[in-house]
Amino acid sequence: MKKLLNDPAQAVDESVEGFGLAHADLVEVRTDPLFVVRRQRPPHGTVAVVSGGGAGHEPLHAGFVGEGMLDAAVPGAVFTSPTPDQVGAAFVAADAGGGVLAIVKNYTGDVLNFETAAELADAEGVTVRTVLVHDDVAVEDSLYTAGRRGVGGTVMVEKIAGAAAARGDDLDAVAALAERASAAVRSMGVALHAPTVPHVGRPSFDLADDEIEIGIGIHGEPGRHRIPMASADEITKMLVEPVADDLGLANGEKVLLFVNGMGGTPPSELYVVYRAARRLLEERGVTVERSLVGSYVTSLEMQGCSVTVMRLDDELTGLWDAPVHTPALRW
Amino acid sequence: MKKLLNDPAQAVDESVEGFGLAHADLVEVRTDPLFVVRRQRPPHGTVAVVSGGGAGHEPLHAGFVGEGMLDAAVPGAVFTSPTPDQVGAAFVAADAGGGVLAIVKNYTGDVLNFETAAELADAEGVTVRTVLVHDDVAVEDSLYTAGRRGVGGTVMVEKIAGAAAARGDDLDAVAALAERASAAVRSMGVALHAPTVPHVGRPSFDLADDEIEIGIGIHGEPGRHRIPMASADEITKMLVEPVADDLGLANGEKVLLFVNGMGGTPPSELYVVYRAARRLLEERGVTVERSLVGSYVTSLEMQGCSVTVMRLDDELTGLWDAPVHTPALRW
Amino acid sequence: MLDVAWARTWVQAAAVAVADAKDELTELDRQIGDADHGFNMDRGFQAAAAKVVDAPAETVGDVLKLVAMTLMSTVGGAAGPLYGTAFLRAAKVTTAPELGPDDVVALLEAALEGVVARGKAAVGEKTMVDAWTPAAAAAASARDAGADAVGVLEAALRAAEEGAASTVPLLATKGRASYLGERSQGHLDPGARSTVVLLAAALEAARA
Amino acid sequence: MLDVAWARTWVQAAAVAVADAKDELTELDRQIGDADHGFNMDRGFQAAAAKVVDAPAETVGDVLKLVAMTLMSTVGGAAGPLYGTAFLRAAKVTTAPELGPDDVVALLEAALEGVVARGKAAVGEKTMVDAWTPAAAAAASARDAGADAVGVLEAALRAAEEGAASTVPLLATKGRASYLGERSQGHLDPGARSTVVLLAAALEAARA
Ligand SMILES: Nc1ncnc2c1ncn2[C@@H]1O[C@H](COP(=O)(O)OP(=O)(O)O)[C@@H](O)[C@H]1O
Ligand SMILES: Nc1ncnc2c1ncn2[C@@H]1O[C@H](COP(=O)(O)OP(=O)(O)O)[C@@H](O)[C@H]1O
Ligand SMILES: [Mg+2]
Ligand SMILES: [Mg+2]
Ligand SMILES: [Mg+2]
Ligand SMILES: [Mg+2]
Repeated sequence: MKKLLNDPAQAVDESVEGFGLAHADLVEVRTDPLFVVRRQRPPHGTVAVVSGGGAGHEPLHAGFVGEGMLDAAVPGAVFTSPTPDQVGAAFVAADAGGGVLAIVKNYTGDVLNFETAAELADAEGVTVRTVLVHDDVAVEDSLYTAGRRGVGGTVMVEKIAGAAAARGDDLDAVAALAERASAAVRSMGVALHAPTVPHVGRPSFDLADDEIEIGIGIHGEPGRHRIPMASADEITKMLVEPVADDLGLANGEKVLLFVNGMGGTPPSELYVVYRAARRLLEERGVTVERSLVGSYVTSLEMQGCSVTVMRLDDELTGLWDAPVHTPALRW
Repeated sequence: MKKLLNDPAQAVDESVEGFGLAHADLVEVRTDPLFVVRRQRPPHGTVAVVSGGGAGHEPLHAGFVGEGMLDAAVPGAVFTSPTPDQVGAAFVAADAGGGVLAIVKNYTGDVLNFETAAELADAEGVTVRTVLVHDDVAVEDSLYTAGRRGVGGTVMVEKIAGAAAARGDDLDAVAALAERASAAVRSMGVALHAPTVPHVGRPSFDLADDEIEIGIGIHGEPGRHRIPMASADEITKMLVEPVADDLGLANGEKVLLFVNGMGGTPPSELYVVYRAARRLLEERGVTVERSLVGSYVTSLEMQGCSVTVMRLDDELTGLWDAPVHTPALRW
Repeated sequence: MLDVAWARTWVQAAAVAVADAKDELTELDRQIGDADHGFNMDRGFQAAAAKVVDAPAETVGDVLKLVAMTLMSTVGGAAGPLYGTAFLRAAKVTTAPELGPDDVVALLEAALEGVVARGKAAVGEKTMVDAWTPAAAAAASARDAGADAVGVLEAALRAAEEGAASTVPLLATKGRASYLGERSQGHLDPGARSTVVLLAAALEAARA
Repeated sequence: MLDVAWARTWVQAAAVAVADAKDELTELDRQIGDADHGFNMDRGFQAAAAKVVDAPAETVGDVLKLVAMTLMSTVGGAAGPLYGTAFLRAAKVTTAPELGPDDVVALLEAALEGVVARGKAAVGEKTMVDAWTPAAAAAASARDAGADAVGVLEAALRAAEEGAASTVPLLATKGRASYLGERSQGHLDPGARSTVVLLAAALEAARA
């Protein structure tokens, strides 16, 4: 394993410290416990939008702290959800008197730690509402799983919620819009090469030189099935079809298309996938109204990508288009 | 080799097509010959800023086409400079009556092809001035080399030139500022793992599991020397010191610090390097006034990074801060 | 004698045992999870051991509460709140100066309840519940059969080991392993294994 | 007979030979460059061969000019303008219906001048100049010694081969290999090698 790190046990702290130094105009890094909070506080009474999760998915979440998106983000250890004291402290620090909307990716660890944190914040008089992101169609949503994982669609839910909060919506309204975004978004991913967790030192799963893994998550969890290497067009089809089917996309609908890199995949390949995904959607009579292409929800240096599709309506489109000024997303 | 591609021979065309679809609000992709041009033409008389080079460095250069940066970009085959007819056509298309500033990374191929293209454009009445970027201190700048390569600093030169053109400077002035930026910027890079050129199918150079290569370029050229794997702090020192020494940075100076990912390195690691680089500069009494952290000048999926430092003065800082609206850089 | 000194020794022994098992737990989690369980547990128990060394504590419960709070704020992941709640609940029922057979049963039952309250898993879902449930049941049987406190712990450990082993063929329906569907079968659950490591440390401390 | 038919055959033979040498050239370039020389040359000569097949051409020069323009617009990299200029200059001196010994020498000298005019490299800098220079010199000597056109080509090829081989120990001071400093030593220059491939195809076409 070769990585640009010092002591693996310090990697998250050092990385977040560097992030704070590089983006000191937008964010403030607090330590003991560790979290990232907006430097420019929103007007009193504004709903604070807070998210977090294991490290290793950068720029998610800290890269989205700023105007029009997150008010605070809480990084855990690599692929390990943060602890309740961290999350609770972020809730309290971010609250501007309008309550907190917590956006939680649906993993047992995140759910349990955020749940406990909400209890801590409540004890300090801070109201917390939670919205789960569970957009990964690779996981069957049934009694037999912990439910679908939250993956790429998290960016959309955080952007929509942040825009709603920034325009002054109250906690119920922000939560309702976040829920609506969450319900409208689906994703599916593929890995060409697994990530290596620093303290583990070997890839999280083993793939042969001619194999790829379809339906992977973002924590180095193995996927649903393994197939021989295929062309970008074929692979994209395996990602887009289950997403479009699950959303039930019909002729004439409008969507946002997000092709996300997993950390070790260069932009050139993401645009090849984007081209293929766009063709597949257009063949269904679906119009791609908004696009995002880049590595926004990564899994360390995993090679691969995910395709996320969000069904758009005028309100969601407007909130997506609303100004955002964060280290990783800006318009 | 596993990549998200269809036919390797079509990879650049397909990727640029996808790029054009995803960013149709900002750019237009022309084919036969292939180049990318701004959709929104600048006012008549504005200097057009054009760059280009081999593909595989995305988002460089096409990702910087838009308001306040490049007017056109010309992608060649992977790691192969574009041909004079492509470049010449881009010059002619981009010209808005104010002449063209060509920003050329200093490689024999780019220099020769752009030179020929300038002759072609001249024959069509378009004036072309050329500024070379040669910021890579890993290469000795002597009679015994083709001169220093252009690497990460290209982003700075393109941004400065684009901002000067956008505010209405004439060709001489834009060229002079681009030269000034080019003279003020230095870079050095490291590879942990070499890139694989699609049609080659194996890594461009071979590194053992415990070796890294210092002083690499962005085309899979081997670097200057090979050393055992080291910590991020140690590696960063090997990049920052030659850059700072070559610039002759003195106590009290102000700089822009750019930590660039090579395509396969996740943001978390780049921020660890940024933190170390910033400390090293501060130990010299140098103030980091502006920062950029991300994968902007890549080498396919190479793992590693480069550190770029630009000496700032008020005018360069102002031009860096000027508005930019491109697919890859926006503020 | 299962008193406050035992509890302190338990925590130190657990820290050593978890450190020894770190790579094993991580490897189990690599196979059906995200390769962090060993690190999460190790981070938590090193912190707990450091805290417990010179923190004031009069009862077993005081020590377990300290462990609970430390795990909660250092472990993260699923295991953090699960073990944190388990130790918190166990702390509440271990306020006697010395634990008898009944108290050991109560400790294990409370821990199990804590895990189930937080994680909502039942037996057979391939989680640590598959180790805690038989452990608590076997402890009660041993107590009923007249075992002393250490004997009760012994019975619990043996049952936890069997319970952990029973997770191998199971299809996971809770936690991260559930994403794998049928591919989760054939692997030992990491949390069930760490439960065994913790109970073994408790017994070792009792015999020391 | 080195006439326009020969020139057409040369281009077809060169396309085949470059395709055969593609991996070899790329591997040479991988060692001291950026692993694209074989692909660049192959892309260019496939295009040139396709163009030349049915394009009108009356002289060798007409064919070489077509090749020059095609290489210029398809090869890219350093080799594109260098070979493009070489063929363009060679085209200007090959307007006779059939090339005699003098014309072959003129062709080679013009090509060399074109490469030097564009690339500004001298002998010993580990570039294609190290193959073209001895080729042109040997051609002139052979002509002076009374060789016929094919004999002149033969001499040029042999000298180019030796010139290419002579690049192995050299330290590169031009082109991409110069970035390597001393590590460029011990490798054959890819452009020198492709020069040999092209001259070999010319001779093969002359004998066909
Ligand atoms: N709902 C649940 N109820 C009980 N135990 C659970 C539950 N979900 C997960 N676990 C336990 O947690 C263990 C995983 O812990 P860990 O790897 O530290 O957390 P994460 O899964 O968040 O990475 C599993 O092996 C399992 O025993
Ligand atoms: N200045 C120069 N003069 C003559 N030949 C050169 C010069 N620079 C490079 N070359 C030749 O070009 C060859 C490399 O061509 P190619 O790989 O296609 O281009 P690039 O270096 O741009 O990738 C070298 O092997 C060398 O023979
Ligand atoms: Mg985890
Ligand atoms: Mg090249
Ligand atoms: Mg885990
Ligand atoms: Mg080359």
